[in-house]
Amino acid sequence: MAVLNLIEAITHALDYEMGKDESVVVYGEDVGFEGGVFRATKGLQQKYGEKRVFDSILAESSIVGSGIGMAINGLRPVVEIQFSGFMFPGYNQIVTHAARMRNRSRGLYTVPMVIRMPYGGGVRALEHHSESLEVLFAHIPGLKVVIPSTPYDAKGLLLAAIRDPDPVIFLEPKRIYRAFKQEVPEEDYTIPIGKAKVVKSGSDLTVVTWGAMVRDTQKAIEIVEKEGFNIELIDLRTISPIDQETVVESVKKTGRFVVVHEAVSSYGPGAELISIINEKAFLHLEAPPTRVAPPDIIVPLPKGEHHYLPDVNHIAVALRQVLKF
Amino acid sequence: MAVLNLIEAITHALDYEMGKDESVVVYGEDVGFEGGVFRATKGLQQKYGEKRVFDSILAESSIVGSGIGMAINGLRPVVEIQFSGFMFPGYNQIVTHAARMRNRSRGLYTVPMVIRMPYGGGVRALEHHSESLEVLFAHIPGLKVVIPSTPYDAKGLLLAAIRDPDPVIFLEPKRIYRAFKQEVPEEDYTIPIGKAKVVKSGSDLTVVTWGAMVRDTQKAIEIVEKEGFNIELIDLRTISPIDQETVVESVKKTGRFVVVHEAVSSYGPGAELISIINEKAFLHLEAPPTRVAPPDIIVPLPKGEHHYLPDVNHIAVALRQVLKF
Amino acid sequence: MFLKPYVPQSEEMVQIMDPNGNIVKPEWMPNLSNEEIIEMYETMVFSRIIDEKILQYQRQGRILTYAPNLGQEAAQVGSGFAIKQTDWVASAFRELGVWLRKKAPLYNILLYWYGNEEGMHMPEEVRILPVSVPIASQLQHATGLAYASKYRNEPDVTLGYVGDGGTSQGDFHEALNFASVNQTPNVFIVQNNQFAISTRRAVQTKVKTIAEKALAYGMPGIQVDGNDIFAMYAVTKEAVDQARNGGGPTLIEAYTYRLGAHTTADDPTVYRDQEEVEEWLKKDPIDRLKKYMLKAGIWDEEKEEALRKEKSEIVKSEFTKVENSEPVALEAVFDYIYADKTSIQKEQYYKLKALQEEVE
Amino acid sequence: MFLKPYVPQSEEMVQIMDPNGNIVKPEWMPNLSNEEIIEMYETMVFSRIIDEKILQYQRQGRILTYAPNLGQEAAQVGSGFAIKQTDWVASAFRELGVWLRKKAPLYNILLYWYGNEEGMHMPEEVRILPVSVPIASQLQHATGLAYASKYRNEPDVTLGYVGDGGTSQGDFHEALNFASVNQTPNVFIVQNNQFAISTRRAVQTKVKTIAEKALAYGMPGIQVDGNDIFAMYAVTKEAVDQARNGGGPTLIEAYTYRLGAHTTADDPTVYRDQEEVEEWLKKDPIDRLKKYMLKAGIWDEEKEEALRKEKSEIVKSEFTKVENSEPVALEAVFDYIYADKTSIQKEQYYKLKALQEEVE
Ligand SMILES: Cc1ncc(C[n+]2csc(CCOP(=O)(O)OP(=O)(O)O)c2C)c(N)n1
Ligand SMILES: Cc1ncc(C[n+]2csc(CCOP(=O)(O)OP(=O)(O)O)c2C)c(N)n1
Ligand SMILES: [Mg+2]
Ligand SMILES: [Mg+2]
Repeated sequence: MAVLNLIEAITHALDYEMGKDESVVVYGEDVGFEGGVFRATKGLQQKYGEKRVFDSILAESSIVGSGIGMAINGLRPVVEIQFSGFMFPGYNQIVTHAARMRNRSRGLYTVPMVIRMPYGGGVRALEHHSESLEVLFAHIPGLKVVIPSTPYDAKGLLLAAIRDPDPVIFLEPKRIYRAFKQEVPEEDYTIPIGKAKVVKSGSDLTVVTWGAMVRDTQKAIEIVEKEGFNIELIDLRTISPIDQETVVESVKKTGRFVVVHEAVSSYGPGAELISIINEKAFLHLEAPPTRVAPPDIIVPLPKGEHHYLPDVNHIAVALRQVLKF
Repeated sequence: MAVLNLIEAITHALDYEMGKDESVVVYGEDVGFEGGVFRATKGLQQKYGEKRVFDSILAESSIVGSGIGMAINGLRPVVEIQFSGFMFPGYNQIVTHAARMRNRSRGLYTVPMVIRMPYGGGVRALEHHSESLEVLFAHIPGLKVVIPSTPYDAKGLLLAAIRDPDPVIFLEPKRIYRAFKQEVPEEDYTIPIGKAKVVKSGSDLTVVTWGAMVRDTQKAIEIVEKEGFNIELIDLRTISPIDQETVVESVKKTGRFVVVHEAVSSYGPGAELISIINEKAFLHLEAPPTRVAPPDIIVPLPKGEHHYLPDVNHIAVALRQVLKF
Repeated sequence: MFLKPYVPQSEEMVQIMDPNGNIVKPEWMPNLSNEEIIEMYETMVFSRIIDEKILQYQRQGRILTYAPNLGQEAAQVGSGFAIKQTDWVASAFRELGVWLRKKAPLYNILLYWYGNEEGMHMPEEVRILPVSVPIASQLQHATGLAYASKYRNEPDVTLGYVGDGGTSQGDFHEALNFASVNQTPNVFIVQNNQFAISTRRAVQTKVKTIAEKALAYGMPGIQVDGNDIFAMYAVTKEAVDQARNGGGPTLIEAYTYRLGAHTTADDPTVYRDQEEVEEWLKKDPIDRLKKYMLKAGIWDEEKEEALRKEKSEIVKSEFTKVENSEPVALEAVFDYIYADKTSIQKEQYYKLKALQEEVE
Repeated sequence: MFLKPYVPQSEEMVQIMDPNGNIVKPEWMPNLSNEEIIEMYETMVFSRIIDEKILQYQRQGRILTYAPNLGQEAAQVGSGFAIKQTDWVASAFRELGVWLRKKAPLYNILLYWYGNEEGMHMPEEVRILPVSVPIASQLQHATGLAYASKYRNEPDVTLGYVGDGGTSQGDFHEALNFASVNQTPNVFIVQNNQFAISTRRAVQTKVKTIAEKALAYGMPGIQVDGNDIFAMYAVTKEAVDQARNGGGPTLIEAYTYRLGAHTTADDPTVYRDQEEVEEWLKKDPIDRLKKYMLKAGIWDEEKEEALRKEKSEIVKSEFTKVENSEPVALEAVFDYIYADKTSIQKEQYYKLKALQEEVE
């Protein structure tokens, strides 16, 4: 049992699976010799050689597109997009090919590939380093979208993603890459894709979130619970396909719902959850399902970024509002 | 006053504005000599010359990216993406630049540009010719997204889009390009971007839709109204920014809500409307807000496409369900 | 022979057989048996007949959009014969001759264009990726396929096809660059048929030959008379052998002409004169090989008639099968989005099923 | 002079002044007054001092990520001096010398890197597009800017800058192709500083020179000693003049070296040896011009000291202003998404405002 932070858990999972499965190859910009700008692939080229771990050309469409070809021809590519904001040149390959090859060939060719991307804000970065783009993947049939929130989950979900028969977009909340450590078993274990986790059960309100927002939301819940409430927290873990059962069950119990996310509000991921709850738990609702999300603006550069991300206080205010409705 | 179908109204609007404003240039694949695969730009090169109307290279990133440069340097480019399913290579330019230049330069540089795209299904086409991708634009702050449903609106909205100071994604429902004709004034008129249209007022249920689905929904409403109901139909016309006032007002009156669209259901455009209604009209709701939308599948090739698009009967069934809830 | 030293800028197009079926470069004539030449010819004729038949069905409203290959048969069949059955192909949508060469069942091909994805579920040994509509995107897959072959030390080569219009896309650039940097066993074939829908080749790029573009990647680039099946075969064979032996990728420009419409939705008379088409009809790749075979005494009109009759019958009977194929079931459009349907998809499926049954 | 006849494959890099400040090709020496040469030098030194100061502030935690230009000053300032104030520039994020040449206020530049978009609101006459982070994407804008100039028969030329890594992106390919096909008044400058973060130039492409890539677009391509400011100036000037006179675009490879880290978030010792850096330090572009100027008797250590002092003071005082600048108001992050705030944005704004006020 090692005590690892989130990024170390990812390195460990990659290492583990490469050791086990020769068909796993890892590449992306600066991923080889240097081990990636966040060091997620540190040491892997030295251990597994340049054929299995390499620096790609600086071209995201090539990174994704070549990965599709490799996956069809028997490999299990795990590619890195340096920041999710740089996935756009590769988006054509992701949407029109990775997501569709199985359907287009009626199961003859499949794309068991993982596309890793650090995502999200709060690290005071340059432009395009802070986007939360989960909807752009979750709206596309054929893609799975996974977001871990702890080192333990990161390993289990990444192993599940690599072994998944379909393409998985693996979004890593870089704000918490090194935020805390956790015991991560050295052994093989997976966390099923498509299953949410009830972090904490409660009876008065259901809160759903994922990624780095899990911790902020936990803190907000702690504050609000001191005021006499009992709140259920669900870490969605998989953005698509949604574990609607877990969420709907919870709302049927609590009657109240808040979703917290880092993506902009309009046409954002929270809207889908609210719609599911309307469809499945309408008669149980005692207050309007509510989203806590950034406004419809472009993630500002560092000096303005605090206006963007909801903070603990902001979340707490929203929880109270819904609880007292 | 001319009697035109939707595609003719678009040609007419382009012609009108080119005649009026020398800074308008029109280009895209096959847009010049041939006048576009749908003939939206027919005759324009002959009339305005190759400098103002031309065949682009076969490269959507170049089409959008060069348009951004032109718009910054004083032109008003109206570019065509041959089918919306081929916008993906240009998506990087749309999201990271067209949508952001104003903010990035704090108003110094702006991108008054229109990106026209035929979109939607029901024309029994090859793959990638039938997508409905409005969410991929509507979720991006900085973009406006407009969809006309009639020839009259097409002209008024396109003129408004060309004159808009910000980039407008202009999605044309190609299924109804030639479906019907309408009187379209030769004169100058615009339809404001951001305003929905109450097609028909009613008291029992609010139905919101747009594009080609307006006609199908109208038919479904006619059927259901014969059963003794009175239904309000709103043509959203602008997907972003949403005219929330008109929609919320209506739901406050009717207490019931259905949204009909061609995009796949999960994380689709309907979810945003449902969330707004929850936030703004929760206490007025008498039935769960409901969406009528294709399932989470890839638009099938022609022989399977009827499984995808909701038809009149499908819409009618949903309306009845909500009315009788 | 062709590839070293290559001077793509020299504008010397490789031609072995002239439009009259005469061998003008005997020293380059590939070593092909009469049987092989006849097989090539038969494949080209088969392709032509399929095109003609489908166009006929299309006029009858029995099939929807189709992209004919008329005039490009030698570019496709010639290059297709240079690879093995085990080699991979990543193509766009106008490579029928390659599909035939790779033993793709005609039934599948027709079923696809009929509008049913099931057609692209080819037998595994065909090894051609499904039709790829987003222009040039398939070349990226070609590089990955080849990388995987090289990774496992397998001898397979991957051919990537693209059109002249496709060379303008960023994906063309990135794929050739990847292949060159990683020395993957790839051969890229540009079918320069002079048009991207209505847009002429000269609008796409200012270079004199598309083959020159290879210079930007430090790989051999070579322009070939795409209507000369011997030249197409010989050059592709050398490039494929080189790739198979670790020599890296090659770019081949097949200089040809699209005799028909872009697709059945297109009317080429809007943007080109019949005279131009007539000029190219004189260079027809099938006529050309036929002239050669007649002169060589390995073909006659009787055989020709028999061949055409046989192939026509096959197309007819396969198309009848396609027309009688099962309609696309609701299950089919749900079953291949993921390996397993999601919980939401299951609900959507049952709801639609109930709706459909209600109507029936 | 340089561009015709161009043979980018010849591997002859254009050099006018050697690392010792000697003019090795007097016949190519551009016609520059002493004042102009001194101005070029001052601009390079200013750039260097800005970099050094910001790196110092960064270590003190007073500024966040920054991309220094160390070693690339001649490539930037030399090319920048070849254009007029009215010409356009579309650059990435490592072109400080060009910004300075185009009279971008230092305050704005520092404010931007301090983390405030307001910095990119330059005076209108600067005519440089804001910092563009998505690699190579800005070259597409360069083509559109130039198209618009040509459209209105205005004489302006647009310079597009990109790195060696950026040449791998599809956008590089498409932009050069657009410019060539449309003969827009563009000059593309690749600052080949040998690295894309940790990735070496050889990983990006197999060609010997990046200049060769021009062959794929039928435009002149030329490799220049990017640490020789006279060569950079002379070649860019010829290309700019040609573009201005309707002669179409040119690709220039500035062969140089990134002496510092990729950005302040990067540690180059992980992927390269100090020896390599030492070798390049000997070719430092600023030292080189200084040697020339000392020999020419137009410069001395006194002037040098005065210059450095003056520029340091400017950076210090401008940075103080930046540190004392107004915090980013909530309004500011809403006000420039659209010309007018949407109704939803207005609600979001008031809600956030109330929240923030509550906390205060
Ligand atoms: C990314 C993308 N953009 C546009 C289209 C629409 N389109 C289909 S075929 C075609 C022209 C292709 O020309 P070329 O590459 O020369 O191939 P050819 O049709 O001549 O075989 C275009 C523009 C597409 N399929 N994909
Ligand atoms: C599309 C995109 N992908 C990845 C990145 C991350 N990134 C920032 S700089 C850089 C390397 C750029 O190298 P080069 O073009 O040589 O420019 P240099 O940094 O050397 O000036 C990378 C990969 C990015 N900014 N944009
Ligand atoms: Mg073509
Ligand atoms: Mg570089």
